[in-house]
Amino acid sequence: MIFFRNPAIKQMQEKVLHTGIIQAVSEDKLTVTIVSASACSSCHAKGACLASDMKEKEIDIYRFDGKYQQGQHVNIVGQTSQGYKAAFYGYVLPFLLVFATLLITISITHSDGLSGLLSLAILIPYYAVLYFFRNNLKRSFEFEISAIN
Amino acid sequence: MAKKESTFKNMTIALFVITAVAGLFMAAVYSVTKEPIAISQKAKINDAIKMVIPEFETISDTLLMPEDGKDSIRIHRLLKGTETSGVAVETYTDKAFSGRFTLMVGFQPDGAISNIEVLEHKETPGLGTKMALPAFKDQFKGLKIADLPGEKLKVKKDGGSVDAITAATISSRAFCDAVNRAYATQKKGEKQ
Amino acid sequence: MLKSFKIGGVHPAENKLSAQKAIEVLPLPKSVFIPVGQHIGAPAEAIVQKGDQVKVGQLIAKSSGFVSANIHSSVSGTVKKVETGPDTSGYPKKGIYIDVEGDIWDEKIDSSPELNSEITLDAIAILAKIQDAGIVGLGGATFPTHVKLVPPKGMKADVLLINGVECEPYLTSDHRMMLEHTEELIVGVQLLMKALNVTKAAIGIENNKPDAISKIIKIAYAHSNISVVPLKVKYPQGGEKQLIKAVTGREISSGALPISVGAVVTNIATTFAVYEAVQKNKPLFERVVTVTGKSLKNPSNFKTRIGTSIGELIEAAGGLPENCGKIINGGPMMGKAVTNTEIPVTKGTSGILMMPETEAKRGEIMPCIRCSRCVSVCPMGLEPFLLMTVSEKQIWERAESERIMDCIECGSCSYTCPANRPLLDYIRLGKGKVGTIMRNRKQ
Amino acid sequence: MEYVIILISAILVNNIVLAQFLGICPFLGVSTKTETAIGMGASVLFVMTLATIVTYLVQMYVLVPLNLAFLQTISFILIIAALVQMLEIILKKVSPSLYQALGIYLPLITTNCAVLGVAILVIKKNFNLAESVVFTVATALGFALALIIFSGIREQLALAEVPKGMKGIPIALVTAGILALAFMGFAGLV
Amino acid sequence: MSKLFTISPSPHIHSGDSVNKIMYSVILALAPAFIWSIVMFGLDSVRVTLLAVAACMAFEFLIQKFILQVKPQITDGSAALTGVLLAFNVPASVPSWMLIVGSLVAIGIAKMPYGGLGNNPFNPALVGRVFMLISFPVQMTSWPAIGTSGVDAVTTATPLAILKEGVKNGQPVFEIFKNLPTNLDLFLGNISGSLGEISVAALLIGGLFMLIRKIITWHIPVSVLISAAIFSGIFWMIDPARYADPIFHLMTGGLVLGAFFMATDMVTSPMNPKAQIVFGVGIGVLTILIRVWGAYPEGVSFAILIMNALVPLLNRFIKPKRFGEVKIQSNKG
Amino acid sequence: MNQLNNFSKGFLRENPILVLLLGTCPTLAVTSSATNGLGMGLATTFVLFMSNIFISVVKDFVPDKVRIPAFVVVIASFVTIVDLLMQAYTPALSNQLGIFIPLIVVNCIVLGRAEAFACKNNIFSSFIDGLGMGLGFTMALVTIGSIREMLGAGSIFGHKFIAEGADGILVFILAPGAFITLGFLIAILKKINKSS
Amino acid sequence: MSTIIIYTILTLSIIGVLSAIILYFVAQKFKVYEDPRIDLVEAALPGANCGGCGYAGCRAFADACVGKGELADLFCPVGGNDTMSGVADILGIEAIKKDPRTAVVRCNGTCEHRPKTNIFDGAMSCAVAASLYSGDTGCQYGCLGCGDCVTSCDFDAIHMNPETGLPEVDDDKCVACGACVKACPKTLIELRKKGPKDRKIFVSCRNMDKGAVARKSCSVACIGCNKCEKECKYDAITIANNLAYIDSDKCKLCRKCVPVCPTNAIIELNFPPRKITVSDEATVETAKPIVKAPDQTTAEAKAESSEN
Ligand SMILES: Cc1cc2nc3c(=O)[nH]c(=O)nc-3n(C[C@H](O)[C@H](O)[C@H](O)COP(=O)(O)O)c2cc1C
Ligand SMILES: Cc1cc2nc3c(=O)[nH]c(=O)nc-3n(C[C@H](O)[C@H](O)[C@H](O)COP(=O)(O)O)c2cc1C
Ligand SMILES: Cc1cc2nc3c(=O)[nH]c(=O)nc-3n(C[C@H](O)[C@H](O)[C@H](O)COP(=O)(O)O)c2cc1C
Ligand SMILES: Cc1cc2nc3c(=O)[nH]c(=O)nc-3n(C[C@H](O)[C@H](O)[C@H](O)CO)c2cc1C
Ligand code: SF4
Ligand code: SF4
Ligand code: SF4
Ligand code: SF4
Ligand code: FES
Repeated sequence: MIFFRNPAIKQMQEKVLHTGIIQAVSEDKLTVTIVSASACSSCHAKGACLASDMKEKEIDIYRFDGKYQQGQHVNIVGQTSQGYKAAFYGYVLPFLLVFATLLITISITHSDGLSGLLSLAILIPYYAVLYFFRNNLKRSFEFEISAIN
Repeated sequence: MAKKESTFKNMTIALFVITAVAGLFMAAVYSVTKEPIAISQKAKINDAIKMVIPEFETISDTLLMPEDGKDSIRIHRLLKGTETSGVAVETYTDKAFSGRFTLMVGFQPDGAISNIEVLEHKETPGLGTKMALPAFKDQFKGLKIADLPGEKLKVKKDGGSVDAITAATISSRAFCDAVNRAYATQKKGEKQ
Repeated sequence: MLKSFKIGGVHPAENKLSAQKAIEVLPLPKSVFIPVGQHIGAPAEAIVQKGDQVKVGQLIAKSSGFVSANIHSSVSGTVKKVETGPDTSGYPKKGIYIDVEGDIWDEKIDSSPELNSEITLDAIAILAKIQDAGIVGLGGATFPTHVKLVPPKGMKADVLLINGVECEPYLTSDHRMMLEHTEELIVGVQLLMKALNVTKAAIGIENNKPDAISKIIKIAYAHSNISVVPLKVKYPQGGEKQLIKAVTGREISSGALPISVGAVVTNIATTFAVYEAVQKNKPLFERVVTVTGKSLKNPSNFKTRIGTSIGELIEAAGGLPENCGKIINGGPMMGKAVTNTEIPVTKGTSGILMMPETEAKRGEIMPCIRCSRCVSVCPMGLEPFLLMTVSEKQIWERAESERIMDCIECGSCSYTCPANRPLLDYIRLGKGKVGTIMRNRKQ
Repeated sequence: MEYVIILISAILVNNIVLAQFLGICPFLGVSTKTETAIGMGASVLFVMTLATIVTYLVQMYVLVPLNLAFLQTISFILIIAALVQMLEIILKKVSPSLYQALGIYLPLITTNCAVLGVAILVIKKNFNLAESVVFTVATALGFALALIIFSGIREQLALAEVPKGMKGIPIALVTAGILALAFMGFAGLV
Repeated sequence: MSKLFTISPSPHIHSGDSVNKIMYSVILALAPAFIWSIVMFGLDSVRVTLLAVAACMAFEFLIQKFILQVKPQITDGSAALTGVLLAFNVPASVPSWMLIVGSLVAIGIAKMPYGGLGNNPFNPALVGRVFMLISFPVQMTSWPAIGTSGVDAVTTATPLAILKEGVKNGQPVFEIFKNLPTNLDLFLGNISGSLGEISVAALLIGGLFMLIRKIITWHIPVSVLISAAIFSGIFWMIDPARYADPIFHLMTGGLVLGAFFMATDMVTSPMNPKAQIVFGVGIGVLTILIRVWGAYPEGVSFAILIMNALVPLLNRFIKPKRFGEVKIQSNKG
Repeated sequence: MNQLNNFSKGFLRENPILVLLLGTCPTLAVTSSATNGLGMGLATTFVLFMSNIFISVVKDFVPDKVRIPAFVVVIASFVTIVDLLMQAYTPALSNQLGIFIPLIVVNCIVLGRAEAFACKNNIFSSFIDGLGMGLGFTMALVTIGSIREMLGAGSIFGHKFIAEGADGILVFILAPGAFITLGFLIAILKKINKSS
Repeated sequence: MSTIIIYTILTLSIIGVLSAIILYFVAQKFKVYEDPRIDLVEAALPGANCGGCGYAGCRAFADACVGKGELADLFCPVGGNDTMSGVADILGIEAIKKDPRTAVVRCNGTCEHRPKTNIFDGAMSCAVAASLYSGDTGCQYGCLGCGDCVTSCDFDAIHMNPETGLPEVDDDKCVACGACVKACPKTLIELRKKGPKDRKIFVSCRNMDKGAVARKSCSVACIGCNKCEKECKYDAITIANNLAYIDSDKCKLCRKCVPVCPTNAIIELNFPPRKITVSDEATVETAKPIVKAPDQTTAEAKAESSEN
């Protein structure tokens, strides 16, 4: 992983922008809805295609300087490194758990059915742990917000 | 008909009905096609057998482990009435240019090769694929491996009699290897 | 191994044609045009009017802001008009026209040739003199020197570097200055050290000027705190960041000023001007200009009054060569091409270079073959080909994240590119745009 | 050793995109930014693995015993679709912030033909569960590899002087073709 | 104002280097190998080389003129160079029409659709070559025996093909080596193979010429050769009966041609030394991997193409050292 | 006129493969010969056609919110039916097309048409639309298949037109040829569509 | 047989209903309601994605059209009124008609009218040239001729005329997206009302120098002499900074101002040739060709006569 230690990378596109609309404003947080689109949404035929799912997601923003109102269009700015972290906790880590469990249980039980179920079941404790640490996670995924013009 | 409202009940019913109807359709088609599919799947093997041993009425199958090789080999003994009309052996080789290829080798009751059919392979188009052409495989017709030195087919390069395909000696050699394996295994089977 | 900066650099043919020509004094012109904006920062405000009589060294335009500098008359005579006149940029620029009548100097100026090595003033007084004399960096950037000598709050200089590198091909004015005014320079260095309150000074000189090096070493011998550092002949050894790296080993980080590593750099000619201003009370109204070019009859170094048109310099050096295709104000790597010979010599004019027609035109532009030569010669470790592309395609965020603002516009990349790509042209454009964007963002 | 062969085969020799032609849409669609390609690779890895395990179990313990193997297509597609959606719900409940972060950085994962294709392929190949999963993982890694390599090339092409007619999808396809040509060099590695 | 001066932004001087000079120098550097190929394969080598050059230049001209409708730029020498290198990568006996197809692929698929010189991510000559190899395997793997030419030339196998075949056949390496040329023959090029790859000596002369003229830097060729040597050396030390020694690997096949002339193609290689070394190591390792384990006896072309594909990522993640990146502790009082 | 337009739009203007770029995977995978292209095209047309009709029949009966799952079930059923029929009666073709038959389920055209057209229009229009789109798809597959087969194998629909024993330019029937052919075809069509 | 059918229906229904319920809940929770009219509007737009409307692309514009519910400040310059009325139909609201516009280049400093004072040899880019210096002629306001406007045009509507060295707009292709206006560092390009039959009258000059200076550098410079302003009955002409400007919304295309200009700086486009009337001698002399660059000899004659 020598690549990723290069400071030049951080210097490069370290920010990601995503546009959204402010849904609700409260004292300590803003709720912004963003539209998350699927991989195919870049395709120009999405009108004809259903795989191009779009979902509305609500993002909570804790770091902001006053003066935002409901309905305003805003940019949500996140660090690239947070993106990798999210992908890691969201996909890579649970994958490794499932994969490891499967290989271990298969070599012990030799039963496909049992080990299959067990490896799926390992996700339950994983998500439980995630749930337990959800406040820690919240701190590591903080986004900034900036108004669009 | 007016558009149904999206109440939970409506939805469940609609889905249930649709899946049921779909299931009904599919099950119907499945029942109709079940026979033909089975037949056509069988036909695939039978066709291959027919290519190598044209005349037979019944088949009796055995699975045998070859002396050298990872997987077992299926041997179809073919009977016409009570008479043996030949043996068709589904053989393979791992010495091919890329991956494994499988052959169906037919032996006449006297041990001569009647014909060979290539079943599956991953050889390079234009090179290894030429082994399926008559120009190459017809040279095996009528050969009795038992008469060959060491009871083995070999390409000319290795001192044998088989003309290799131009620029595809490896495939040719592997082809011989598969046939040799078929012969050895079915001989072993006869003894049992 | 000679000291040098480490990344990149090129070595164009040196062509120092006038290196052996002693500095001559250019005859007084008939009239001069002295622009009021000869420095980085706000132009000065003219304080004379049509018809006013002025003397040599008299203040004629006053500094108009924090980053600005005084302008003094370089001749004596009558102010003809205060109007726009020719400029290197082609756009008319405001300035003061003066018809020359005699050569009457302001009384305060000590015009005797004797060396005055006695330093009597304290730092504040020295700075004041420098400011009054309208001294700006003569190494090219024309940044007002008194501003540079006062470090921002919280920073402190600990070493003074004198830039005697003169790495531009053709130019020899600093070289001659070092040979002919060595003693004065050393006094100038001491003055600057005092003004900055530093105890160390180093004079960096490229190794292709051995005579200057040995002469300065001889004289600086008496001063243990002034060292002379011969440097490898490599362009842009004279770039501020490169010089600091070569002499002190310190590397200025992206976007920072030299003072962030405790260094202040001034040019040889600036140092000499400081000497004259402080010890002789002489404002900056003349400078040494190299007039050179391969087909020029008589490449020379002239002591020239500011405001003289470059045409007169060229005449004095033997006239405009037949085959001249391009006239450059400055050196061939960083100088500006000029459209005509009417433009005046300003404080920043270190040389006038005439290129023959055969060399005036650039080669045919080819597609970038990604040979990476521009990358390997860039002294800032940038990727010029990429910077050019993103500037051309106007992807300013990418230009910023690829550090376009770090480019020192040395031109090494364009010089080397085998495909003749106008790398620096576009990078400069990009720098302008990105700079504006960054400034807007700050507000 | 078997597993190593499956791995090499599915990543290099029979790369899912370049040799098997599955998942071309996301391959062409999400490959314009390297970071997104990396993230997308990770999500496909997880989703494919889960989908394979679930469909494998359904096939072996429901469809086959009931003699309903012909319902493979319809049940797999429904199961996979539901699975992906369920993951979202769970994640949203369990860790809203993580869920939000994924929403910002990554496109949604959808049931593309690669996920369904792999689920069907492992059944076709008569793999046992361990082999199926190893195969799926390798396939997903192959997908990620192709996607990431490709995103790099396309980032570069975005700055190149591609002729108007070839811009976009055509040049991407030609590039994929040459990449497939290069990957043919791995033939016989297994 | 009689005289009009030229105005341009600085700098006003130029090193004098040009794309044409670079390209023609590389062609010149290939001359020793070309002469050697004439010695070995006779006029066939002239036919193949001239035809490939002519075809590449013609296709480039036609595409630029009629399809892209831009000013044709064929005199820059890059198409000619692609032609020469394509020719150097095929057997001398290859039929002319196949060579024309190969040239069309090199120029019409691998180069011009990307916008021509400087924009193509893959090495055009190698795309052409690999395309031909896969499309016409018979003709592309029958090498005329030394000294024969014409239609009924006797074909032989290259040392690598003999090795591969022997290993597949289960023979131990030292057994196979009895049929192989000596190291001296390999070095001089007294073997069969593709047109330009046979003589290591001739290629080294050209490579040195390019290094001295600073057309290429040492990073890529050296890292390719050293990594290939080390990687094959590891195999050889594990089991000398199954794997050939590193010297053999270095001197056979297209490794030297690839390392000096094809991997160094600036358009398709990384832009800074660190990345170039990673690139070179990748090529060396992949080459040996394909030679030892893959189906193909030779893997240089594939290895280079695969690494070409990684170049944008290398460029992106491995940046040159920037001035001011490492913070030297500052003396802020 | 309108129906004619419904029918013909799938051929060039809104060709699902060459213009809308839908269903790229089967397009690349099954077009190594014209015959395979035709087979796949017809199978897809059948599914498209049947599901379009079926959906336009049931559209009013299905509540909006379960529309998509319901459509998926319908489409998957028709796919299964086609699959079974092909296995039974054209086993060789079914073998050639392999898993791409079940994958018709995820082909965007089918669901896309259901969602964008059939669930809004009457039976007859849906019938025409399904047929047109399907035939456009088939046409494109056959075109690509023919080009690849002609270049790669020197034959068309299995009829060899070069000397027996001679080969074409093999790459074209292999994976790289699929990508390259489609790439150039799309570029050409873009040009034609633009200039007309 | 019947067991198969029963199992099929059972299994399928269970799987189907279960997954469908999951899908349903998710859909209900997350699904974005996208107004289907957005798609329709997008389809009605030209799809040029040029940004001429001020939005990021056609889709964004469609979004805005549907979102705002009125079309007051929304206009697609490419599609023009036809497209906008189409959009209005879809949304069931009133379209707002705008006068179509096209771009004009307000400089007539051809090689003949404006002698070169130096040769530019930098990167072929007006932006680069403009940031370097004033230009290769005496006029610091005039066209640099490197064609940034040409490259900026997505519609192939603006081209360099190799003879004059000036860009020319093809009225039929120009959609008034404004890209060239933004691209020109000298702000020479203006979007002007298209006028009946594309007829336009405008001052083709941006020189703000005093008359004499302007005249020296360019023979067709506007010298700010006020003659046209006096001539115009509709108050369409204003003079500021030594430069006349004709407001295209006020101009009635009467062509009266054209002949009075002593330097031929006012250009008329796409008018039929003037009838030669004896009464108006000036007109005879300045009978202007329909093409933009006025006849060389005429211009020179004019210039001479006014100098005397
Ligand atoms: C692209 C390519 C594909 C090849 N495919 C095969 C093949 O399918 N079968 C085979 O025996 N040899 C194949 N070979 C050739 C072998 O590597 C080896 O050169 C050949 O078997 C040498 O045997 P010969 O003595 O028949 O020329 C191929 C070679 C290349 C370059
Ligand atoms: C590429 C480059 C080359 C330079 N070369 C020289 C040089 O040779 N001599 C010099 O005195 N200044 C040179 N400078 C200017 C110095 O960086 C620096 O501005 C100057 O020495 C500061 O002194 P001043 O303020 O007295 O001019 C160069 C600048 C750059 C960007
Ligand atoms: C780790 C990671 C880093 C990313 N970095 C960037 C980035 O620097 N800039 C960016 O535009 N997108 C970046 N993305 C991708 C965007 O988040 C992704 O393209 C977005 O969700 C899709 O929105 P779009 O439709 O606007 O492209 C990154 C994704 C990941 C997983
Ligand atoms: C050192 C060097 C090596 C080159 N090697 C190749 C090559 O292997 N194949 C090729 O087609 N062109 C080669 N070229 C020529 C040129 O860079 C190539 O045609 C471009 O890739 C076309 O854009 C080479 C050029 C240089 C300077
Ligand atoms: S001009 Fe800028 S980019 Fe070019 S070499 Fe110099 S510092 Fe680097
Ligand atoms: S030196 Fe020129 S050709 Fe080489 S990489 Fe830089 S810009 Fe490209
Ligand atoms: S009109 Fe403006 S952009 Fe166009 S060529 Fe002239 S100066 Fe350049
Ligand atoms: S004076 Fe007017 S017409 Fe002449 S060049 Fe300048 S702007 Fe153009
Ligand atoms: S058809 Fe779209 S991913 Fe396969």
